[in-house]
Amino acid sequence: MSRIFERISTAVLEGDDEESASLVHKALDKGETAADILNEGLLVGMSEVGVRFKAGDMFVPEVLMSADAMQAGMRILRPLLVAGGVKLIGKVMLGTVEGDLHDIGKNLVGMMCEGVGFEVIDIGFDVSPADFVAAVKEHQPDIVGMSAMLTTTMRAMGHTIKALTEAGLRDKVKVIVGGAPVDAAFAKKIEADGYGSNAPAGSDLAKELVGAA
Amino acid sequence: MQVRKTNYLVNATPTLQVLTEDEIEAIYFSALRVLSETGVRVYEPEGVELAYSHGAIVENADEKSSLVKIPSWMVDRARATLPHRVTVVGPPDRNGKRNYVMDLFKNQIYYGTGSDTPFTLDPYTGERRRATYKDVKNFAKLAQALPNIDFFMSLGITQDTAVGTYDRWQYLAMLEGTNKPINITAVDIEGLKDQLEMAYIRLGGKTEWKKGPAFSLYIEPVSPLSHSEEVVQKLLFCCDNDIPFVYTPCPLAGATAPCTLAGTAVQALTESLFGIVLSQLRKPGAQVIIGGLMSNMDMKTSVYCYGSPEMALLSAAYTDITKWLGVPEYETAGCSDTKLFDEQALMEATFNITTAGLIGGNMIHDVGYIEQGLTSCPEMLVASNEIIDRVKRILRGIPVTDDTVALDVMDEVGPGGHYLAHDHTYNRFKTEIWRPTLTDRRDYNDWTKAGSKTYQERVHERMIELLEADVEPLMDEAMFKELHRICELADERHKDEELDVQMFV
Amino acid sequence: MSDILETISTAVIEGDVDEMVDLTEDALDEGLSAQEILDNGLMAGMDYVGVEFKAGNMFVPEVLRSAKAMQTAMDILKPLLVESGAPMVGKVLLATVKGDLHDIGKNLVGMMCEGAGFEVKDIGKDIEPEAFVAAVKEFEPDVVGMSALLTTTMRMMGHTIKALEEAGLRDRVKVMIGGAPVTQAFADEIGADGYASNAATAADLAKTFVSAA
Amino acid sequence: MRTNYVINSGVRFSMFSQDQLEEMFWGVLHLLEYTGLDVMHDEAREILKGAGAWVEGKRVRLPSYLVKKSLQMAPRSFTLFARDGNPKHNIKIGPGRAHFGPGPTCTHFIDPETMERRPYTKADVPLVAKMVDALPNIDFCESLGTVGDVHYDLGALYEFAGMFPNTSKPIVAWSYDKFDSAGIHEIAVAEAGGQEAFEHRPNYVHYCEPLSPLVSTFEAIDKLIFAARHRIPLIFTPCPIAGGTAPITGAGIITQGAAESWMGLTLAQALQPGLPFFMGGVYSVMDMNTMILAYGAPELPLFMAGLTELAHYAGLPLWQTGGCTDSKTFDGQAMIEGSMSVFFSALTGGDLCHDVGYTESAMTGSLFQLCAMDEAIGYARRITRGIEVTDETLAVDVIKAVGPNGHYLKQPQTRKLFKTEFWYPNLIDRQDFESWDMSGRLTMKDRTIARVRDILATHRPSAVKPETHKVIEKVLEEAEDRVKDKK
Repeated sequence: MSRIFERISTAVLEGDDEESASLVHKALDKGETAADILNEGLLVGMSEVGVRFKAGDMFVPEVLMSADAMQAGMRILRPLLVAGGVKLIGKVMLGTVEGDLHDIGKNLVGMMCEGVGFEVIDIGFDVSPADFVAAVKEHQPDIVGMSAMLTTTMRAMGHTIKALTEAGLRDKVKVIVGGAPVDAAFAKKIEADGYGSNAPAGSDLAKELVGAA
Repeated sequence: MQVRKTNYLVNATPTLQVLTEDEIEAIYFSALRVLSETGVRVYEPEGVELAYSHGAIVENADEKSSLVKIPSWMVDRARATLPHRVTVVGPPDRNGKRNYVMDLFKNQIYYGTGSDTPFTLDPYTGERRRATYKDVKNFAKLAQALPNIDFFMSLGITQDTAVGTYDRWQYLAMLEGTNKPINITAVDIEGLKDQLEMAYIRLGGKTEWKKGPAFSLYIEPVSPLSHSEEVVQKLLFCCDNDIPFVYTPCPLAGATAPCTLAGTAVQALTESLFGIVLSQLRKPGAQVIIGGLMSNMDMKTSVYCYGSPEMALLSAAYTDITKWLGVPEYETAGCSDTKLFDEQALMEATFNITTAGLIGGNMIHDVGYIEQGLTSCPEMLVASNEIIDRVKRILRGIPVTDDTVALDVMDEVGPGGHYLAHDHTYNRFKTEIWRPTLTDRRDYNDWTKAGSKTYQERVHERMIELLEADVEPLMDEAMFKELHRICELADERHKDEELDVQMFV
Repeated sequence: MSDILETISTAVIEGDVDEMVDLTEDALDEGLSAQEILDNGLMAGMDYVGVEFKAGNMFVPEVLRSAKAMQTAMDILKPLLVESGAPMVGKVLLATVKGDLHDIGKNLVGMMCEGAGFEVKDIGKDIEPEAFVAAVKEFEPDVVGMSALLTTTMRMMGHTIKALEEAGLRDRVKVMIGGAPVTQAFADEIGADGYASNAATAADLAKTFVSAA
Repeated sequence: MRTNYVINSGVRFSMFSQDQLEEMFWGVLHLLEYTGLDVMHDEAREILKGAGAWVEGKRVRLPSYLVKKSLQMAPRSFTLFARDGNPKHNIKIGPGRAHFGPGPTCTHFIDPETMERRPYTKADVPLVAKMVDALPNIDFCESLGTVGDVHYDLGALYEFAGMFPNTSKPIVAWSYDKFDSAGIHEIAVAEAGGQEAFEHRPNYVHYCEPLSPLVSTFEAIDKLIFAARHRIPLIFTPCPIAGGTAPITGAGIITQGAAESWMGLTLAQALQPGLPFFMGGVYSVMDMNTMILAYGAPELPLFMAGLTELAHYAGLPLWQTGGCTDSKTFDGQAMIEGSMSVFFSALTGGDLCHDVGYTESAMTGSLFQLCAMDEAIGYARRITRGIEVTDETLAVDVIKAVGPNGHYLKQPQTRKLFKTEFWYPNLIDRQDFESWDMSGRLTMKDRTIARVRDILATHRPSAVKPETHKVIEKVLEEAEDRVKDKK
């Protein structure tokens, strides 16, 4: 493996976004392809981050710094990858459902998804089913992630899925759900495609659903 | 002659202080800065208008919300009418007596349960599952039987009743099990109205409510600095209807609040102060209790810690602040991050129950919580009752008098003697020595002979015993039917909502 | 049961030391025999105390008070019982062994034994094997109880038993031992007749010794 | 800038007012002056008499000026040193600092492999020392048991010989008599590099226990004299039982126990002015039903907290008690009782808190209890550290930067402080339910067992000097020789 890739993955691991961006530029100058930089540099770093986090050796703020470093590189690479016809891992759209203002969990999932290479669109909190539908039409995500903190607002997840079905969009996206009162049984009941019990589980699930796991 | 002591200060109990008055002031004035310079976001036009018309600055309005900045003088004015004491009185027993009074003011402690966990551990199988009406009733029955549980909150969301109306059913389940003061939750204003009507019926009229409200309402603004439509509506309704309410944000240090504990306290206070200002504008003298649930995000697992030392410490610090402010405090204790009733549950509960008792937090809730507040555990409630009892022994302190210093007794017994048969011992052993109920102090032989039961096993047995005990119904059939009718009518109104009924079972 | 006996047993249970002399005299005046008063008044009360204590409803200071009440009556009854030739429950000799000044446990055993109707001779603490032998000769107890709180002084129990053997007294007494570091295994090893893990069991053990004898 | 204000460094806990402390202090002096103690040691009575005490037979009464003079001579602040010079293992005794360690003399031990309760043996000593050496919140070492498989007279010596090479944290040495004490001292001095070096940097503390009520036993005094003459920091710690060997009231037991300690103090200071001296020790109640000395009773932390304040009022460091339980097994009761007592120890800043790891009312030592209490101490220390209030921590600017509905996860302040502001547990589990479920549904007991076994398998304490090993062998040989004729 090229030395530059190792340095990129180290920059990601250390959460150094400036270093990561400048190394990506340097790699491109050296003639490395965007796809190689992504796969052998950035993603290698992030997968080590994932391993360390799960082992309890890295902490949330550090993971988020790494995700930032990854994104700093991705911002440079994304246009090149698109131009080169390389298929990106995918797009995740996230929102907290109608009636619910709690969005720290959703924010975390977003950052974790960015960390594994997704493009993330966050449509905020207190999002009505109709707004979800409109946003899916606009952004055409691969994954729709919904979050709810209350049992009373949980049901809005069901309503949103129903709205997607009625708009004929349900087949075009995978729907994942999460939040304190949610569990796998509920996800199944409202016919979501998956449930994540915490933020890393959410991003793992997203990867799995786009076939990148 | 025996002269009585004069000019002599006594620590009547052990004392604990997290923050000095100077530190409290530093936090308070910081909160005033945040409230006036950063402001809070309010999602209820009536609340925005109320604040605006009394001097608040309103900016950055969008279709849903406005940024409201409160000048410090408005806080000073609100504090002038803010009650220092709030009282909640449980419903009457069969003889018409309202025995359980929660009198909340500086340094008074009352322990109670937490509310609305989606899950519960089944009392018989220990399996984690969605909570039901029966569970809430069971928990209320346990709380009723446990002498150190002073108020009740629904240890479980009733999820075998309709989602849109669960709060009425939950209140009914609670009323079936206990006549201790209750801290309710409400789905929305309609749910709150229904529950208030139920309370009037249970008490025998609105006048009884005025003599002493039978419940308080739990209201939770969202951190950071956000006050939703429903939250503000509930607050205004409570002011209008003499309902005491708990205005308690749940900031999470490092995630929805600053990583520093002092910063988290500043933000929480800002959020609570907004509730205080709004309530006193709506109705001077409106009864507010502020909290409360402040903790840190565990940066390894990203969970909201309910058992961390930071939670206990922040709660205690906030109690110092509320004492200075002169407003009753909604403390937190008796809870853990464990997933089952194990050693961890009891270690964490011991620390937070002790801290809350020492600091003198008023309405100490969440007894019975495990798993970051997502699951209720009946054994945890029963065990905490005994831990609270232990702490109360310590809180009685060490009186220093001629009688307790006992120089004469020591002289009488002398070197090498003993005190077992002395009157000084005989007359005091029942009050001086705490007597356990679940704790085992037998020697190894006797303990082995009795089956080598662990603490958890003994607690489980005791819990089942309490659960299966025959008790008189707390209200007569007619009243129960009347209350039941309100719940049914609510269901009737919501019957067309999708995914509402039988959502989980 | 006659009223006066019931009153006596209640007074024992309540530890009413002050009343005991009057009550005992009254009972004798009524023509009851010392034996009757002992069996159906005092012992009936103490039996109840024993049951309640084991059930956790009575406490050490109360039991001691009851034992004291019983002893107060016994001071009157004893000469009469001796006169009538009625057999006493038995005699217990107690001491803490040489080198050990801890005697709270032994004191407790003594008071519990008194409560069970024994005549108790406490020869104190730091007692040499030779002093034990002398006391056994003088007092002629049925049961000898030894206590030690330290592992270093425990072995003095063995030495004392040996001294009793050498003096030819071992067969005339039952030896029971106790104290924090003592175990049944140790009791077996040094040839004691029994081991008690606490004061209440010690009194029970002493009773089984004399009833078996 | 803000001026003229007061902050708390750590939380503030207090049992008594100054008036109450003063009253109790004079109560102790009164007891020593009027009732006095029986001192069962001829030489000690002579020394005390020479210092100004009134002696009448065995009874010794101390005029209060003498006790006050002795209190003044004893230091409040000093350092106990790690034998290997590791500064992290030093213990700085002084205001506001609580330290923790195990206790001595349990007859039984929980076998780390089988989890069975069995007699404590020589082979267990190094295990205890290793655990102490590895656990971050355990500061000093005791053996957690009485060695049962060596000659009765030599248990204490074998304990020290087993502990000393296996931890560099300061040791508290218990002994039967002055012969043990001499052997122990020889080992410690060898490692320190001579008596004078030892006096400058003492690496162990000597422990003696008088008898309640109000008796200074021969052995306790004999050992005290040895320690004082060799300038070994000293713990003089009675174990009064409220309602049994002491008054049932808190103020009464504290007064009596303090008098018992201060008789030792007066003697020690008469022999060796300025000798570091800890008063102690285990103050609890007798359970009036089971008749045990309750190591898990709430009165224990209560009495100990009161005693700590009295000690500090008098200017002495305290030998505290905590982390112990009446439970017979590793269960919730053990956690409740142990956690509560270490918490109060930490709150009062009682200087050396011992008996961490005791179960079954001090009858059985347990590494599992010790390990779990290490967690509880960590927890307690986070609480007692309190909340730092400064312009930076008040974070008004950070709150402003984040604003309503934002989050703090990426704030530079969060990144800078999240490791120090929050405590991270070793045994407490904070996973969400699904993660916990998938990782094997372990209880805290399971995790504690795993941690104990992991430490025993992997931890390597620093070594003692090679010559110290030789001294240890020599001391043990000589001791065996001394007792070989005794049965």
